[in-house]
Amino acid sequence: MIQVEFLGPIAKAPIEMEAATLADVSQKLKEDSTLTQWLDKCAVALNDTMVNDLSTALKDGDRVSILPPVCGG
Amino acid sequence: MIQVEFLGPIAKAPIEMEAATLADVSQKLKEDSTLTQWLDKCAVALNDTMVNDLSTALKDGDRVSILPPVCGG
Amino acid sequence: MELYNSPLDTKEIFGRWLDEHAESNYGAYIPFVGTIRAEDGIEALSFDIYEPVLQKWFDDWQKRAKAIGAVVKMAHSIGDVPVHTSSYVSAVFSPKRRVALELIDEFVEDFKANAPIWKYDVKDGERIYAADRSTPMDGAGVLS
Amino acid sequence: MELYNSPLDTKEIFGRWLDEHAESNYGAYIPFVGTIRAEDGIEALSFDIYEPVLQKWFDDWQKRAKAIGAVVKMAHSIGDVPVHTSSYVSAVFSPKRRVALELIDEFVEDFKANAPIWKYDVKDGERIYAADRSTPMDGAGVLS
Repeated sequence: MIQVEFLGPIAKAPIEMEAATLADVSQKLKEDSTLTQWLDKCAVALNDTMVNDLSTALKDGDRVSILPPVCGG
Repeated sequence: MIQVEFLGPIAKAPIEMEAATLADVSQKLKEDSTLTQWLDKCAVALNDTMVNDLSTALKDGDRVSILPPVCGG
Repeated sequence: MELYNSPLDTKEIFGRWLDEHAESNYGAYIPFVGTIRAEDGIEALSFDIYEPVLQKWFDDWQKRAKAIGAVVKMAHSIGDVPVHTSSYVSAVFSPKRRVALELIDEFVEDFKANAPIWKYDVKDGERIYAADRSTPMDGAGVLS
Repeated sequence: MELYNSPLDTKEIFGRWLDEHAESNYGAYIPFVGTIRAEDGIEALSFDIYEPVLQKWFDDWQKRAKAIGAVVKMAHSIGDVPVHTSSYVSAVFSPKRRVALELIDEFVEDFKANAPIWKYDVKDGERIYAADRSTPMDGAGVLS
């Protein structure tokens, strides 16, 4: 099991899922209509390190963070 | 008569001269061997306004300032 | 990196960073102070920060700065920051002017583009995500 | 424009300029602080300033800044400034980040190139013109 958490303005509780790669996470999140407006604008961190390759392998206990568009300052 | 003053590191007292244009000032200063090392690197102000045209006309009482290379900060 | 649950005490931060490097022999110190502008009837801006990723982003910048003999600093507020108070101070120190001027520009621009911070307008006590002023981070869209 | 016969009280200047524009609704405030580096065995740097031309240079910059909705500030020391103290502070205020970052760069670079200020190394109490670090002003050579 891995955990997926949604940061900042995405009003959504963390979810757990089985996933071997980031591609599996992508496929499952696309099924969630509340995320449709977000996915194409969001970046992804795996255990707090930014990742941008769908083939990234995941292991039990990994934490995937979904980061929507930012505006610090 | 006009006055010519030398700013910053040019160790030279002000001088007075007759000059109708900046070209006249140039001609007279070139005769002064202590200024040879300075003239090609110096900018010029007329009554505290920067000027860079040799044909600039001068009138009695004008003050010409010779400004050597700068390094503020 | 400093995070505060309040507006920033800009003078204290400016002076403390100055003192910290008083003997470091840096010729140029350039702070950037970001202050909340009164516009569109907002009372305040409010910020969420994801600290673990921000810390890594900042650590990477410290390494980049060190490689060119410079230092970067930053402070940011979490939560509500009223108009005309400051939410963000960053700074660079460098022996050389040119390095410092180029570094503060790159550092602040990359901060705007990639620091994991989310901004909300506060109007009538309500927090509204500043979607139109926000930017997808580098690598955004990987899941879509 | 502020000239001092001493090293600059950088914190006082930073804070006073900040307070001055506390309600001006500028989103970005970028000071540049120049500090004397210990190098080549100097005790201090020393500065001559020709104030009438510097004032005109600064007035022109205030107009340029105003035309883009911004403000420029500057302070400089006259005479000796010991190593690790500051001789120069300039700053820009602007509603917008990009304008401020570009303006502080242009303002500081033009200051270095065209402000009528002469720098001397102070070694063993002697004042030596920093010829190798000095730059002919725009229009130099007109008389040669």
